[in-house]
Amino acid sequence: MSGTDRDPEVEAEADLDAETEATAEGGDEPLLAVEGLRTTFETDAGTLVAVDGIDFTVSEGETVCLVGESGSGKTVATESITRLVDSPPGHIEGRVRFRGHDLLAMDAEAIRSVRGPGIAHVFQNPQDALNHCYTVGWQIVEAIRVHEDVSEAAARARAVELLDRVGIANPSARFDDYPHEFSGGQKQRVMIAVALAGDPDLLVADEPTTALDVTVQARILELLSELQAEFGMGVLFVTHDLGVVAEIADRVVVMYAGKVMERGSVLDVFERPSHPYTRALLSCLPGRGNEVTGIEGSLPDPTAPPEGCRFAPRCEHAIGACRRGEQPPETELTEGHGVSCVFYRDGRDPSVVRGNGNGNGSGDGSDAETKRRDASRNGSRSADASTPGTGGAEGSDGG
Amino acid sequence: MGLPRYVAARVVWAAVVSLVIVTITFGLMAAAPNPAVQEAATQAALEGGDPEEAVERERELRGLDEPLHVRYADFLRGVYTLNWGWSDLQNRPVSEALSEALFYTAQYSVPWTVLTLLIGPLIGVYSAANMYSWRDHLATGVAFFGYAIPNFFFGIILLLLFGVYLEWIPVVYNTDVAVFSLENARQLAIPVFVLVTGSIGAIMRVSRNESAEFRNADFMKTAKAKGVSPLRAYAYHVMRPTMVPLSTTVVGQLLAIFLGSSLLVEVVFGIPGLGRLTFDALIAQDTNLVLGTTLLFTFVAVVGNLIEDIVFTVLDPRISYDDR
Amino acid sequence: MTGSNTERQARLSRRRAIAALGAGATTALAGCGGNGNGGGGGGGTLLTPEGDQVVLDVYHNSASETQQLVAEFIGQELSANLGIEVEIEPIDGVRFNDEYWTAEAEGGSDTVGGETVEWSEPTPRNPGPRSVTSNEAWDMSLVIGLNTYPLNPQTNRVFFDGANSRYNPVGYYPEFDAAGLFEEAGAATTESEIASVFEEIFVNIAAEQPYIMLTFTDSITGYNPELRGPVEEFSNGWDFAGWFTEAGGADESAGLPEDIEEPPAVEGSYNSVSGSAFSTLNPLYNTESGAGTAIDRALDQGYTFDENQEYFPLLYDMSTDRGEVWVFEVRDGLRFSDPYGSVDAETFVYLIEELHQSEWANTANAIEWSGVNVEVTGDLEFQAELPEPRLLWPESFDPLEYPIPRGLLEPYVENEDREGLQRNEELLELAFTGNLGPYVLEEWNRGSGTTYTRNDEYYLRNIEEGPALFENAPYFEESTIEVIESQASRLGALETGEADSAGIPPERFEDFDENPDVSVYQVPQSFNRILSVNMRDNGWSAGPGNLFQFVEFRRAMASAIGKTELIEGVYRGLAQPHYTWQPRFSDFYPGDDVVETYGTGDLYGPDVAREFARAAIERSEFDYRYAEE
Amino acid sequence: MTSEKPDRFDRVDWSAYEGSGGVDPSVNTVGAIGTTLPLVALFVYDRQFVGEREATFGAVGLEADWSGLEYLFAFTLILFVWYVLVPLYQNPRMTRYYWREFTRNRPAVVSLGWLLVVFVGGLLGPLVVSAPEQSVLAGHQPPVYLSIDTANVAQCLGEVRGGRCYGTWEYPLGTTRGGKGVFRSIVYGMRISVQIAFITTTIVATIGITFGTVSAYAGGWVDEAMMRFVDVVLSFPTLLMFLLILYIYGAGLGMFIVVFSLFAWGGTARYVRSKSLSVSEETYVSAARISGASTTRIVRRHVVPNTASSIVTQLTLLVPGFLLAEAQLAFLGLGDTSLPSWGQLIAAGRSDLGFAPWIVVAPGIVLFLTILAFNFLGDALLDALDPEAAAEVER
Repeated sequence: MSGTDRDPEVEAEADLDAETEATAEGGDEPLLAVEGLRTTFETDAGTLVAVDGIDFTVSEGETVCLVGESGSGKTVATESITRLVDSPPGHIEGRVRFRGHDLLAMDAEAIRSVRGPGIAHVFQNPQDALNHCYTVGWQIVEAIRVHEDVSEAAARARAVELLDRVGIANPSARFDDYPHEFSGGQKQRVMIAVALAGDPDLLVADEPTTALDVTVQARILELLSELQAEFGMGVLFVTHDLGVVAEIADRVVVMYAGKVMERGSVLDVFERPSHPYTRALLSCLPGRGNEVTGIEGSLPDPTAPPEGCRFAPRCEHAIGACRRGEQPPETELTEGHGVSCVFYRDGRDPSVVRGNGNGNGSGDGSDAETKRRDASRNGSRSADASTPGTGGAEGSDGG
Repeated sequence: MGLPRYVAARVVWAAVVSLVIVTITFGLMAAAPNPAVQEAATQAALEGGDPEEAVERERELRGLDEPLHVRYADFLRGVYTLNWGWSDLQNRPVSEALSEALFYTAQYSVPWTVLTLLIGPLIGVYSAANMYSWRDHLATGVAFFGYAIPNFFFGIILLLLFGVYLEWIPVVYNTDVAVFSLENARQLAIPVFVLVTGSIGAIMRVSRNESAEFRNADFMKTAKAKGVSPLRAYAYHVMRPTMVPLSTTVVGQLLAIFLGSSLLVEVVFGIPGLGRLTFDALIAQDTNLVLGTTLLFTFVAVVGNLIEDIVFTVLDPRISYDDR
Repeated sequence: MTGSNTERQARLSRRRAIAALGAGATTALAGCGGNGNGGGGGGGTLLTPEGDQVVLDVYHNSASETQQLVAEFIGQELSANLGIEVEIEPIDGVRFNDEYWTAEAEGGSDTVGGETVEWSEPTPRNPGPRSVTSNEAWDMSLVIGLNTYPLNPQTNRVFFDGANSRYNPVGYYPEFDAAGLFEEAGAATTESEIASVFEEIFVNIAAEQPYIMLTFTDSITGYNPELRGPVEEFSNGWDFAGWFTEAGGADESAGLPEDIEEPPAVEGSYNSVSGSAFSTLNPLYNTESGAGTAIDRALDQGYTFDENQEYFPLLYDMSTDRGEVWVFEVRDGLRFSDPYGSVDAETFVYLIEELHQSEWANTANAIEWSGVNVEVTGDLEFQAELPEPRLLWPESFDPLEYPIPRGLLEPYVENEDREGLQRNEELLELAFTGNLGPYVLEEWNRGSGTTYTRNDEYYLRNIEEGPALFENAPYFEESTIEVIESQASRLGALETGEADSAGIPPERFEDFDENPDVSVYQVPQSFNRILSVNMRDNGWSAGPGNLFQFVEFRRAMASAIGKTELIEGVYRGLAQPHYTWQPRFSDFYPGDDVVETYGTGDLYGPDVAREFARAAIERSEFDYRYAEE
Repeated sequence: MTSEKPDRFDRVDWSAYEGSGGVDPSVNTVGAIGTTLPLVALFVYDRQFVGEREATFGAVGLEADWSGLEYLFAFTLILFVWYVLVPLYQNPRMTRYYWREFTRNRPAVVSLGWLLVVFVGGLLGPLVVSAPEQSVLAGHQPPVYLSIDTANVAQCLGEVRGGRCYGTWEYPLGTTRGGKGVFRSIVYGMRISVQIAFITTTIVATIGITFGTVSAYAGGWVDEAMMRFVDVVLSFPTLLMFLLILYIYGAGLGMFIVVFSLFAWGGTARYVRSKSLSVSEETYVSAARISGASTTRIVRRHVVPNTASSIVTQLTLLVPGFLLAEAQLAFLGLGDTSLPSWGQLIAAGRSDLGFAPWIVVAPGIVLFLTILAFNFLGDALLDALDPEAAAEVER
């Protein structure tokens, strides 16, 4: 099948091994640490800031969800991690430490050795993410053999095994089928198989279910969490679907217009949503009052972001301080739960943004559990409604 | 429908097209005054004979006294039994004339086609990979230059420069040299170069525009995310899908140049190939040879289109034969 | 038909009258200082009875650049000197022939000089009387390269036989007794008698200008300067076998050395390039001159003419007493390749009787032998009896034959298989030539030419006549003829030394003449360039009454076209003005003193041209006139 | 990258620009018919009342004698003005947008400039520059500042220095063998090229659009048959056919234009068909249909204008092919030698290339630049008008 010259991959793999050792010595550092990540694109209309200095971490085996409206920079952020963003016109700054190594400082070959075995991606549109000219088997085998010097037969066996593992029936027969012969859900399974081919430590799943039928979505999510457990991967999950978040996330990072608005454990965010944006998002969930109208207004122009808080123009609580200077620094409410809003600073009254102080926030753990299931159910439904909107977030990509 | 039936349908259709072309050609030739007859008359008159009689004899000899439908039937029978008759221009069977001409045409056409097919898509994809860089602009410039400069004009200028002034290449095409020899390479270098520059442009542009699309496709991101090197990504993930739309362009482009420019290039460089044979046959109104060359070109075109169709369906796994 | 001496005398005296008129024109021109180039010249435009300017068209071969140039020059001159507007119509030569020169013969009668003439021989090339022609209208056409047969102009008769001519697409009726004179020439029994009759014919043709004579151009050939052998004048390659290269390229005349102390070495290859491909090498059916050259390298013909235009026997020697019975003596020692044996009298007689004189074969030479009675009179001797005496028979090239083995021909003769004969490979590939040619044909590549190797047994080495150089002829190991269509490439090949000889266009003459790598030979030709004017009723599209039908008007045309200017501008001086049907070097050229030189000197210019035109208008019943400005 | 995406040509509902749909013949049609009538009148006058060999405008003292081709050319110019230039003026917003898109491509702007030079030169040049005239003694004069060996010229019009003849300003680009000014010949050749470009384009567009839309709308076996017919047309070896026809009937520029355009519309028809099929799927067409517009009206008002605009590119890329074909035929000696086209000029100079290269090189470069300009223009139009069509058009 593939007649690739494998020698460079062998070397790349050696590098990776060395790094893994180094990481082992590194100690308690998280699997992935993103610090001050800023991704900009040079366009005819000026510099477009897609991601504007965000931080987050993903630990081993943990699931972190990046949440936000379409176009808020989630996808660019994840693609900046392994530098999938084309540069030029894209430009990535900041630090992305993966097992202690700064991915942004690596040379091209080293970063390639991370892609796949280190960090793997699953993209949102399996239709286009698979090359229509090659069989699915070929594409999985390629993912294996790019990094490992294995025989074709062995690679094929492993690919069939992976297909089987991701739930493709009759995998050895379907190995030689072309992507167009698979259904959408099956294609996404194949994509996942491709991602698993390198046995990654971190799986970046970028809205993997948005393009899929509702019933299929649930199964894919199920598969992902099974695999996460089985392979012990960290997962960075991008979605605009809070229902999904509630179902799978350990921790949540809420993004808006390239900035982090709020972060925290899934409980923190769902039970005590602190940023007006988070609250607005949650209120869009069915049964929360705002599902029809959505959030008023639209995302700011990424080439000329507003002063102060990015969300201020759309925020019903915005005051003068919100429209000055930079995005407010994050205020840590509880351990791991941070919010970027002026009302949590300088003695202002956060209850203004939290509504009447009770809201959804004050329930106990069991209550939260209920809510979480609730959200998940509703989420499934709401995802259905959001399907047509897919793809908007990708708009800033091609540059 | 399945591939065999699909191919069979295409072949049948190709035969229909060729029949139409052959019929029209026959009609045109039948309408033309036959110069051999006229010449016989002149000859007879100048030498004191009876021109009328000479015309009669000549017409009879050529079977021109038969009614049109009989001649047409005879002609069709000849065509499809591959009995293409005798060329008066070359005084040998048409098939022999064609095969010899083909021998010379192939000597430059094969390297030209191979080079075009190799270099065109490569530069196109390279150009797309470096889109809007100076390399892309240079490649675009070269493509447009080659496409825009008339082949015959370029040919005579180069022949003058390298043949007459610098004396690097022979001015006279020599049919005696071995096919695989340095001399042959020397005398064919400029014609091949001229043809390649002419044909590469369009192919380059198509592959550039097409691969530009695939370059930004999601599956390229997938490939990148898999850790595939850019070279491999372009070689496999961009080239291959680019081949699909390209395959529909290449044959047409090559055929157009094959039919048009090769004639000019053969005239300029004195290569006794098919193009010149056709031209000479037309000028000399050698009916059999004109029909023979027309048939051959039609055959080449028809087979080319057939190959194009089949390659297209083979290259793009998404196409099923029922769609066409 | 009237055909008497008095008539001829009358014509001649009229000619003298015109000469006087020419002298008068000199005075008229004296103050003019040459002809003006501006439109209108001296005396306005020629108007039709309706008052429009006369507009005529001239057709020329679209493929020839020189023709185009000449046509435009003629347009320029006729406009300036005769007040006629000319439209130039490029047309494919063959098409012109087919559509304009040829028409369905209509037959009928016509009035010539007050007498009714029955159109007895209407043919496609002689389309009918002026009054009943039905084919396309055309005014003038440029014709190049009609052979004028300077050695024996009898052949020209086909053009000048009035109603009975076989080739008279312009509808010309001689006002002198051309038919009678040609007959007289045919019947003449002494060479001086022939000469005087022909001279009379050509004086009259010059006076009547049925075709407007333009030029005889030179053939210019460039050779490898080291080449020895080609003769600068009238070389038809008769001694081609004796050519050789001389390293170092001595400066002396390129002709053959007088005495040879040591025969030159046999070495190298003689490569010539030619512009046109040949379609057959079959000696029986070839009519192309290019192929003739290619055949001649491998197979000699019966005889040739040397550089002094003297008869030189090759395969056979011809002799006669009174021109009626010709005796052919075949040279001893000629033989074909195996298995065909030797060449003898029977070979030629069989060929003539069974092929040339047969109904079925229609060989290229068939017409030459019709009515000739041939007979074997010895092993190596046969004779031919002509229906009427022809003293200049060899000069007409008619009895010129290639020997073809009888054994090869017999099967075709038995089956009367003409097609088979035409396609016979041994004939096409000249595989039977034995010791009969200087070279042996190795390969005929249809697209690119021929290659030959030296014939080690060439019979010419053993003959007694001719230059001493024949002793070891030929002097090249190989020879080739390359067919190259593009002139630029042919010249390039000559310049770079890839070719040893190639034709050169006039405008490059000086260029190559100065080039040390090429020596250039200039050979006057017997092929004329003429402007045909259509004298039939449809040959004057400007209005009623064809002015071309008047001798005066044809003279006006001839006087309006400056020959010196044409030769200088188009041919760069490499041509001779053409006043009658024969070139100056011909034995039958009547001489400058009796031929009117229309278009040069006193007989050139707007005034003289208009004077002739006015004379024509006077004879016309229609009211043509000059607009006086 | 533009975030702003104004209406594209092919998405414009043209009826919106043509008043409220009530007036059926548009301003453009009225204008076109209004200007065509005098032309027809002139044509009739020329045919009926002016002698075969008289100048058309003899009555008003002009020399020009119009042939059928000139009338056709004038007609195509009228169409061009009313259906290309006037709509651009009528829709300034759209025009400005295109212009902005277009000017981003600098080579294309330069190309457009060059084509304008050719166009204006072809239209007005013959009025300003006198026709090249033969003067055999002035043959082979070199261009200004260049020189030629005196051996190669019959007579030197310029200065002679050191055995070399120098060019004069009378013939800025030198002369041909017959003494015609190369510069003037090139100017006159522009007219031929412009005529070829306009007339062929019009014929191809007319047949292609009609055939394509009819095929698309007829559907069924008619559609199938029509498309098979297109297959046949496209399979024709055009050059061969033309050579044949030329040999049998003789061929001038008119025949050339007719034969080549008759074999060139296949691709356009195919493209228009697929385009019309997709346009008729567009919402606004469905809307029009639902609101009761007849099929003819939909085809005329929506489908044709929208497909027409998108084949502009294709036509732009066809023109250089025609110019090239003309030059090729001329080079082979098969063209009409009386035609002052660039190809003829190249053909006329090909045997003099060795010592008088300007006769070939000057028109060769002009031809090259023109073909180049058309390609750059086509490329830019492709980007500006219809990026998706890129692949289709280049087929």
